[in-house]
Amino acid sequence: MQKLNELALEKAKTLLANGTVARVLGWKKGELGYDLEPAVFYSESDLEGFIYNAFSGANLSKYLIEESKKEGKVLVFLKPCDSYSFNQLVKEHRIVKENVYTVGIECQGKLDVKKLKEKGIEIVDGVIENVDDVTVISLGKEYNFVKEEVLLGKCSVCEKHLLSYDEVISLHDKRTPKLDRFEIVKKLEAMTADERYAFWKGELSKCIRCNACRNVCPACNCLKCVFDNDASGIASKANSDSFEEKLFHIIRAFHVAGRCTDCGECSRVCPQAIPLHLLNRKFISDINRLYGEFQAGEDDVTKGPLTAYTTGDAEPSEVFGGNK
Amino acid sequence: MDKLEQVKLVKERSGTDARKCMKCGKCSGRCPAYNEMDVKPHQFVSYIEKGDIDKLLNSKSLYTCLSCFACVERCPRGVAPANVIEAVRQEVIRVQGENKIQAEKVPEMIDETIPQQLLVSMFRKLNK
Amino acid sequence: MQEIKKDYKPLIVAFCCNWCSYAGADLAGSSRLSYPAEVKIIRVPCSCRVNPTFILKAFQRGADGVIICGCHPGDCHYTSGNYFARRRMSLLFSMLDYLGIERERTRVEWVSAAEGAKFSAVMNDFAKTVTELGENKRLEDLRCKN
Amino acid sequence: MQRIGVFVCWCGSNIASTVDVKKVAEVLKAEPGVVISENYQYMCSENGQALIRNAIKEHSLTGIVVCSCSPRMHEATFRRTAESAGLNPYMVEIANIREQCSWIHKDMEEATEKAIILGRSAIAKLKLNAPLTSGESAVVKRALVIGGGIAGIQSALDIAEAGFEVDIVETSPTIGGNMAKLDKTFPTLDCAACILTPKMVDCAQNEKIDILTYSEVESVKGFVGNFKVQIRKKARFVDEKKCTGCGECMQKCPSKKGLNDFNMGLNTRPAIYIPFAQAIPNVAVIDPEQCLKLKNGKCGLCAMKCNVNAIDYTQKDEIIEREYGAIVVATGYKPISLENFNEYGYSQYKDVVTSLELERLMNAAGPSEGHLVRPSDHKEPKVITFIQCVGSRDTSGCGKPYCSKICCMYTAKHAMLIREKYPDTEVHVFYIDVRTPGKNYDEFFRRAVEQYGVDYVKGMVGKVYEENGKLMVQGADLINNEQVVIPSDLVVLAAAIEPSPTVRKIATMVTASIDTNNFLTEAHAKLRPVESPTAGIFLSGVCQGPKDIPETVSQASACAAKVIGLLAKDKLKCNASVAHSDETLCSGCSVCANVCPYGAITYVDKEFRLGGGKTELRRVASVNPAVCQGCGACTVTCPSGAMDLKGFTTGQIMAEVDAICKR
Repeated sequence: MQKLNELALEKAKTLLANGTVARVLGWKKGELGYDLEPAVFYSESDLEGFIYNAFSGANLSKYLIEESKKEGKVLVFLKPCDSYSFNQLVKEHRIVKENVYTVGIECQGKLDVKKLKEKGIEIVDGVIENVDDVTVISLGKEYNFVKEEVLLGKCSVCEKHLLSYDEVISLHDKRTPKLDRFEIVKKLEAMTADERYAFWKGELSKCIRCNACRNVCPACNCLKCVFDNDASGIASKANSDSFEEKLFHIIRAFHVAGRCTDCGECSRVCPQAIPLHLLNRKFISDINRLYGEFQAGEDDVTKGPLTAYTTGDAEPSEVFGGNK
Repeated sequence: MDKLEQVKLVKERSGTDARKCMKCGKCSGRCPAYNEMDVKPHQFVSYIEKGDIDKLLNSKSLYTCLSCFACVERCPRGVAPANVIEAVRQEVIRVQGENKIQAEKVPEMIDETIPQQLLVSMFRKLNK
Repeated sequence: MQEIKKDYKPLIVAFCCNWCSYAGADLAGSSRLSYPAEVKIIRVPCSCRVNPTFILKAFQRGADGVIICGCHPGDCHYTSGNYFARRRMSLLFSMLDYLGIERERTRVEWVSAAEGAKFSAVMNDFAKTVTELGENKRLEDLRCKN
Repeated sequence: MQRIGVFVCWCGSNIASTVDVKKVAEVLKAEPGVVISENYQYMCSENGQALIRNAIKEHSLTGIVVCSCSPRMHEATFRRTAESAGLNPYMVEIANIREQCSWIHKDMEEATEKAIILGRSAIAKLKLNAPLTSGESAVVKRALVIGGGIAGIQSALDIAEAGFEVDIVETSPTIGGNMAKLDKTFPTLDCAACILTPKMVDCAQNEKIDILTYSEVESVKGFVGNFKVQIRKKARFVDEKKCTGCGECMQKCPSKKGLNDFNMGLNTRPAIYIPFAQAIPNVAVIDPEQCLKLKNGKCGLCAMKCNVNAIDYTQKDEIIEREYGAIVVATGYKPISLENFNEYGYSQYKDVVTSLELERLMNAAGPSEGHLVRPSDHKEPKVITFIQCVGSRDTSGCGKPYCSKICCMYTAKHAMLIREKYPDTEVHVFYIDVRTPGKNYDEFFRRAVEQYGVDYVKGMVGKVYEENGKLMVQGADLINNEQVVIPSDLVVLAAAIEPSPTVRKIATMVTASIDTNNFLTEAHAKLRPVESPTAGIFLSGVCQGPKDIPETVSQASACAAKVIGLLAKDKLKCNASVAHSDETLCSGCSVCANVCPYGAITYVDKEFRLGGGKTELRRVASVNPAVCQGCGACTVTCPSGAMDLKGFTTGQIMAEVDAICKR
């Protein structure tokens, strides 16, 4: 997998040098080995900080909203899941597609830092990645894990494949997920209403309204969020009471319903580890069930399920999927 | 029993809303036993609506109605005269506790032209 | 099931589209077909004007039930508004159910301008259902600061 | 600071008997922003309106709340009142305390409390109202009439008479509708053809009228004043301009077994035909299902015979696109199918006919040339029995719950005509009620009984069966309290009428509301009986409800007057309650255009200043206020809340929710 990093770096250098692109959007090394962050690189010397490895989980597509507006082309590396967000943003006219040079890059799932910490790994010196397992080097010691143990939740169920790009860097076939994407949604649906209520009350009451989920979400790309807009009637900076959490998260999920590509960034960045993607996935599962399979971002033209209808759609009284 | 109570009971038991009747008489126009009846099908509906139950309790129509339900079938307003008749009949049988047909008399009543079903239905209808 | 206070009266917000359901409510009125005073109607041009935030806000402010009424599918004054509303409300209600909020507290009904009797019947039934559910504890709990 | 006036109406005792109007006025006076609160017996009366006008001027009000009847009733009235006192008409809110309060609640305390809450909610909304101005749109000076029966014909003639162009679209090959099939008309007994055909000719000769027969409305887009309509002109395989209507082709056509629709299928017609002698246009049409040439390419006799080369087997359907300012729906009716009424033997016995079939049997231009004979053996019937209310007033699900209105009169007419022409014929009529309100109507019916000796039997028929070549009509005679059986030669069923089956499709196209019986709904049963609630759509004839010819013609003319009133305007005020996009919030994501049914939303690149002399080109939504109808679908689909609906803003509705939910 180390090879991918080299190829990506090589590609970035070449395209910068021959003037195809003016800058590169990628991941930058952090202090602790696992804390990579999205960054823009303007020159070969800048690119020294570039890295693509098992910690490059961040979805770069949202940064293109700003980057694609600027002079000259931008090179972006897109993992399979990122590319769905990219398409969706192109569909919504938020990215100037002509200004972007897309390079699809192989991804066998990224690691969840929270899970590593649970296993006692605080500092990462290096990582050796294979398709089905991974070895993390920490303070001179090697730890080997089966992927399922340490993958980000979003990666362990990822079925996304590489869409069309200007170029592709890929060496292996993508691993097939061993878990069902909707398993937990189904489990929740099978609970009684009381159990579900207790579950969500427990989860959502952890919310500190840091807005990380909103800030990272590629579908949350409004110029000004309704929660920041006094005229919306629901503006709030913090949760004044615990209902607000629900209001915030339901509305956020509703606003991205039919547009959410299930990239899972919301849950990845949540400092309180709230499984926010389960809200989005509920909408996705309902949409698939009621209106036919739909994957947002699969292309950049198809109308979303909430801006379309058929005359024979199910009635709201008959749509409940779960237990009572 | 109180008369009013009895009327209410018959109305309830018949499950029919006599007020829906628009007095067209189609039930009586259709009835195959019309000529055998002293109180006609449409009058059952009319009397029960007016609360005049005595005429119905003493009517011989209770035993001449064939329960063929032609009146119910064809009523344009969804009223069911035969159900009223049946409800009154129940009332009479319950009050008097006397069977209007005896099993031993059946053989002599058998007639080639009468369908077997009719006898069975009559037996069910006129006995407790 | 929680215990219901003796003289408990729920608070019900009904969003009615101007062309069919609001007119249906008017017809219920002119036909003197009563329904509980707890039902308060908010007029919107079309069921597709009903934003999920209105519904959540109503619950947050203390409503015990929210009902959305629109023209029958196919009869929308604006051709397609109720079709969009139908999808939106389907997903929203399913989500509320997923969060463990009683599904009987929300409802969509199609009531035409000619269906005064239906309007009254629907409101009576909905008010009865919500009364039986009792106070909106699930959301009231959430409203309490602790 | 807002200065709000509250005006509580008693509506005589309609509101005041269940709502303590004085208390409502008093309590609402204490609401912040309210400077005056009055109550009055009839706010909508001249005095009531004067009270409002004076208060607006005297207290310099910035907005008013009227607690009264439904806004659907008097919102427009009070807006005009406000406007005449110098207030923007959209600074008016109505609290509906009659239909949605006093009329449905009995308890005074409860109703008063609710009225106060509804008042508060209106005040809360009003505080966020903004003065609105409506845009203007031009009016296309042309009307479309859908349906070419007497209703459509009369509306079209009246509209054309006023100088406006009008198109009649008719599905069948000729105009004339059901009335053209009738023999005589009540209560004067003049012949239908004598009064209808001159009108049909007038239509054909009027330069302002374009008749499109054998055509159907395919789609309707747009809005009042600016409808865009696609009309499918079905292939008739005959060039309308060339055909002279000589009828030679009909003589020669070898395929003569088609059922003659015009004669209610009582006889046959050739594959190429002119429906009847006075058809307008008097042009042949080929039935493609029946024509040998079109079916298997072998024949072509009519083309050979035609002197003017009018036959064109290659003709295709043609789509015509036209623009109209107003649309008249005049789609008429048809008798119901009698499959649910087997007891009358309609499907079993040839001599059980419907009244419309009898019209053809008695019509001089009908299959028996006006000689009344029974269909089975062409013999003169000696005993004729009529059965009324076949499928009318039927709530059992077999028929229609309403009274078809015309049957009592036409049955009396039939009975009378038969007794007049064939005095030795015995005529019986089974009836439930005889309903003959109208000028000279009851007199007409009594003449049938008193002068012509028609036997009216109060009661319904239970069944019709055949015995010894006679149709035995068994029914109840409720007056004599006996069951009667009348051996008859001909039985005539007064079948209920129902709206034409095309009406539902048309209603959907023009977004007009329709009731459970498929009759189009009028904007107001008493005050706006010829208009649909959808602006620019007008109702003429039976499509709105059962009615006879005199009534249909009156309504058709009333409808025309409304159309003329609309077309006479050069500009129409548009709906002021339109969507509007806040460009500072809009990110141009384009979801809103996906849900707009009118295509009112477009996207433009607009330059925005970023500060520091920098600018940015951004894609933003822009709403065309002349096209937007104000449904609000876009406002909910917009994630950023940039799109809002004037008059029903998110803030306003939220304020109403707040006011209602405040405990």
